[in-house]
Amino acid sequence: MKVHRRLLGLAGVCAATGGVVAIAATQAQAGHTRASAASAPKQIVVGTLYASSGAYAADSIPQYDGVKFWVNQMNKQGGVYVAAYKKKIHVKLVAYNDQSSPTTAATLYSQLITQNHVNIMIPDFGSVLTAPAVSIAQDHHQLLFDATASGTVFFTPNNPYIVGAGIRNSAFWPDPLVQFLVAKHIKKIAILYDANDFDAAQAATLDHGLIAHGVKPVYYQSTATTTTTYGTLIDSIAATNPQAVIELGYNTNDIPFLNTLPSAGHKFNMVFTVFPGQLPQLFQQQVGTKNLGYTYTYATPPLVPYPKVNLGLNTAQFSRAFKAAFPSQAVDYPAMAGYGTALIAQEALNKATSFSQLAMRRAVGNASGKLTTAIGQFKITKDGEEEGEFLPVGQVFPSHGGTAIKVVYPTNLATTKAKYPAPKG
Amino acid sequence: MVLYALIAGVLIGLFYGFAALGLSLAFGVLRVVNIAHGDVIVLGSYLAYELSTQAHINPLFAIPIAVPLAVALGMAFYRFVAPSLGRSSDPEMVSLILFFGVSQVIEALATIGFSVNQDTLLTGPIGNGAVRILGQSFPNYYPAAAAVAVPGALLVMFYLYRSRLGLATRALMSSRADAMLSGIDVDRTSALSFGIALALAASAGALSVYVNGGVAPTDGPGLTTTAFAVVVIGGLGNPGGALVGGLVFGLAEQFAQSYEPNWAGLVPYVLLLAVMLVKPEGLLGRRVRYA
Amino acid sequence: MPEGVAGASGQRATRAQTWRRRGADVAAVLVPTVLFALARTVDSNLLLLVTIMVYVVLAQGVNVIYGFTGYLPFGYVGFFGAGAYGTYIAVAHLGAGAVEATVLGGVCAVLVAIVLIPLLRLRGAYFAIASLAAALALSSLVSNPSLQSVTNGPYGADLSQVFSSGGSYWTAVVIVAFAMLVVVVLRRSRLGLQLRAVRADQVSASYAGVNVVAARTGAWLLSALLAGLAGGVYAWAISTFYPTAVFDTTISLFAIVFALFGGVGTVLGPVVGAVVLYYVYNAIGVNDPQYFQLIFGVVIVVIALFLPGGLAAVLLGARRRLATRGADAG
Amino acid sequence: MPAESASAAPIGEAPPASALLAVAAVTKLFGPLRALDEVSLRVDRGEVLGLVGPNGSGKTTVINVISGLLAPTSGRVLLEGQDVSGKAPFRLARRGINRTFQIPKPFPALTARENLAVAFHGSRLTDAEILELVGLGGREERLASELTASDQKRLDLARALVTGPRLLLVDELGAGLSKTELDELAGILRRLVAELGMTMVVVEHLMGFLEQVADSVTVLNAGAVIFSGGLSEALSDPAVVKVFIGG
Repeated sequence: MKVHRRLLGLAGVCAATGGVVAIAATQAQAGHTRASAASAPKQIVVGTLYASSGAYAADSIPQYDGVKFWVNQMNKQGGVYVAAYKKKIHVKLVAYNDQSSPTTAATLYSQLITQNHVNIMIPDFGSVLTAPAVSIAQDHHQLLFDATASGTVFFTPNNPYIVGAGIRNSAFWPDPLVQFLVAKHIKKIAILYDANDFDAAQAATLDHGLIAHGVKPVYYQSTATTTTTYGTLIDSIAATNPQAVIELGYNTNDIPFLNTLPSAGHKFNMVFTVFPGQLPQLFQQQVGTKNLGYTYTYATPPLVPYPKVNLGLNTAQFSRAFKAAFPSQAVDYPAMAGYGTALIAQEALNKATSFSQLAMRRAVGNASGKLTTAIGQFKITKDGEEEGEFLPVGQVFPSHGGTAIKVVYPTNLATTKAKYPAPKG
Repeated sequence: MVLYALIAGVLIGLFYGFAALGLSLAFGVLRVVNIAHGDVIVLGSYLAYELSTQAHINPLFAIPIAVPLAVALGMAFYRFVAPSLGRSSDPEMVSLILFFGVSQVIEALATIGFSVNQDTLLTGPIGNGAVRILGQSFPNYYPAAAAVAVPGALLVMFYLYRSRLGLATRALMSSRADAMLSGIDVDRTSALSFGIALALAASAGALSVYVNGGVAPTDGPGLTTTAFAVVVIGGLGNPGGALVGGLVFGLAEQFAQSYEPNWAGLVPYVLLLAVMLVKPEGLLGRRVRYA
Repeated sequence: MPEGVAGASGQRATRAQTWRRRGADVAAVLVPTVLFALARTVDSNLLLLVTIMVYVVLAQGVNVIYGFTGYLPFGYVGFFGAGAYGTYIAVAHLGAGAVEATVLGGVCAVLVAIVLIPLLRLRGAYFAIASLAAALALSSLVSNPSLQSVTNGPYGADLSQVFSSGGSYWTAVVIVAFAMLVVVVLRRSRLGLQLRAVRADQVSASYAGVNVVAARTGAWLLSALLAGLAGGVYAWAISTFYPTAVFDTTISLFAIVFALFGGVGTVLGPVVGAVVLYYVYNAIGVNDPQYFQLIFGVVIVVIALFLPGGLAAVLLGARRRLATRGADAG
Repeated sequence: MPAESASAAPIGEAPPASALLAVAAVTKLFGPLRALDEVSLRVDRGEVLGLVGPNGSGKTTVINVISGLLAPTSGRVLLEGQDVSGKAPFRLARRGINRTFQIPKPFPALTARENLAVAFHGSRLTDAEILELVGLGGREERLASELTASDQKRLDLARALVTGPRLLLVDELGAGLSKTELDELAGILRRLVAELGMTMVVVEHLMGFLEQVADSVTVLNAGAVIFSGGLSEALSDPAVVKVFIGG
């Protein structure tokens, strides 16, 4: 028995040693290439993660495509201009698949920083998958160009290594929606939200915003993010006789919610969900014109076009070029957010006078308020949190063979008047 | 609200019961817990989805297609693993690990074969309209699911209590050794039962694609947990118990959604734990499964 | 259990053998610890190393509960999450330092395990699924908006004020050493012997005067402690996380497969399983996860059907065959 | 425990000081089946009681109830006048009641020595002495799974002895053994009584074996006691003869 155990021990030690030696070898190699490129890098390494499966795949893949699109654009033009070296340098994209797992994402972020020595780092979609990057990046003094994470906990005065370059914190999203509800004198409002950071933050803003205007929601409840059957929930919402029903979920919640609504036998004057505006093709395919028609959502680019930009392509140009580059991929908000985020990284490289992460952070800070890209104005707070962006209220209108989302509020951006109450039948 | 939750609870509960029937049967006959049960449901859902979107056939036709396929696959699989399980000193634990692996394989294959995103069917099994019951309006797939689940469960009961093979199956359920001594072809009966168990799971898949708002490759483990909760509530290895368990589960879930949606997510797990600890043989069960 | 194949020597243990056995025990604790301590000099991806250490500890935890008692905990991640959130609560509400908070994370997991002691009345699949249900319930509880004042609910936990990659790394090394020590001591201890007896035959063990319930409870709490410490140090190492991240059922899956692959009931099997498979996963899995999952699934099926003892049994079997052949030749 | 069943059996009320074990009006139901029907027994210190009866008469159930594997439906088990009915086997093992099994189940993956090491130690003898006593000397390092059926019985006995029982319940020790093996084991049991002053209840079919060890016998039929007394009287008792021969 003892002999066996010793043998087993030996085998274990051998395996572990083998592993360590193998890593050491690759490490030495990596260190070597890095040393020889100390003065002017041969390439700018952009690192990102994506999720090919799991809860975030639907949003993560387009975001990744948006980044890929930017990399191809740059390389077609002979590389990205790096002010620190006063020349264009080829861009190399390193991307790993985290399968929507935060644990896997954590080690991969660490890998991007410590093994691939990326120059530009764009974390994966959403707060849950960005969270594991924040402290590691800060520890390694690596600037994160945050595309779609909206958690407020990420942005603190003592951490200069994260900058919101894409989507604004979801807590700010409902501001125009509150204004719209107040303007329409809608008093009886039901809010159903999922118990996750993204949705709970929106719900809290809505609730506080409405109460500030003297409107107390008649129904304000959370449900598990895994909820997929909505019949009974809709029935108990209907029991409070709301004029407007606002469901804040992920696309996997919004879709069954919208699909169950008509058959639950209640017709509400206004129904609002989060994702149709961001993933219109997906919703058209999975919900369809009939159930989607006349509901409301956040209108995001490309629904809200920014024709005048001073960095990169404008919204319409991007839509065309992206469609040509990725024919099977819809032009949606996560794709644009990926592209828009990469543009902010481009600005950092274009302007930073020294090739360091902090210099890039300063360059980005200087650009705040002065840039407009395909996803709108770029403006950040001192802590690096995005505050320039604004999500108007959109409404889904049936149009020939499908649906079109039009901005109905605020009035200065509106392309049509809201059809309120929604037509019956 | 009470009436709505009550009717929805019964209709969805019947579906849950049907979805759990195969798990119960497999346990009753083979004493194995098929951890991949939910993944087989997912495969059934994909079959229904593909039929509807590619061939424009009513997705419920997935059931007659899936049944012979699942029976054949189940029987073959049983023949493949039975010798190894028979040799094992702890077949229940080994089967648990085995099906855990099978579940991973199915999930991986589903991810490779189908999209990673959730797929939703736009048209219901009987058109798109709502169905009114006692003045309440429901998505038509609620009653449709119940309408498939009840005859499906009756068919299983008929098989078990009115056919020769069913008699052999029940003999096997009560004592494997005695069944063998009575000249029952234990292997063939077991293989067939496992096949039927898979067929039931796949059939439930054609309904699950509606009731659960769509299908995604990663849905399997959640469905297994739900099915397990249902059979534990009703009593494992007792097909009638599965339906009762389904009803209890469905009603508890729907009433929680109605009155305490914040905590509704906890209901299935708490119910499962409570039944296991307080009445471990299930509401209708006889067997004790204490350590 | 691999002991089942051990040799049939008729002699008593000699003194030399006793010393050799002690040496092997010390080596089993020291070698993995020292290798992990040195690993940082060759691999700068500290978080990867911490993650592997966390899985080593989790695999050992599964070893303690499954390898020694036969209880397969599908919901093992519940203790991991409890440890992570215990650590968060200790830092955020009690103002504890990171190391103390990690220890409190372990304590928190043990408290959860105490509440869940009744689950040990169940066996086999019932226990496996009940533990999963308990983990899912805990996850649902932690992320409930009503508990925002305690757990920060859905908004996630933030420990960045105590973040220290070096600190969490060294703490993880210490926890690995502790986990190895637990398993080595358990194997040598009366409790370990009793647990093996209970696993072999509960009734005989009972008549040997073994308090079956107490012995199992001991293993259950130890196993929870290991997972809680792992969760605590992991929380510290990533410092910003949401409930879904630390209650991810894949964590249970990995821990169980690593332990089974290496061989449960052995001291080094789970370590080798975790290190080898996680490196493979990190090298291949991340770019073709579906194919990796496929391979993973097939490995589990093969282990279940053909290799119940895992890698350890294969190595021991090979050695035995060699020895037999050697003996024949000699 | 219902008081009336205890009072129905005077033996349970005031057991004489010498009675080590008293079983007082124990009834055990398995569903509708009455496995034991008000069974009362008394075993004095140093006595060896043989328990006989046809298959299914409840012999092993009596052992199971005394040793704590089954809780009686009614009635009491008293050890030195203290009620121990329904206590967990491990507690009884620590209080001095232990047993062997008809089909022994030693821990197969442990060596003979480890099989004893795992147990609660209440005996004055060392493990080595006990192994020597049961005739397993020299096979200490064998895995239990590698022992012969007869040696497994010896190991089972040794396992029980390690806990230092005052009362040893021996369940069908002779089943499946050869005559020589049987005589050896009978010799061991006699030594236990003679040298360690052990008290025993021995369930056995084989009258030859009982003749070697038992002081008196109790005969069970269909869950009820039909005879108590000396072995030779039992063999001439008409009720006993009817059960065994007239069947």
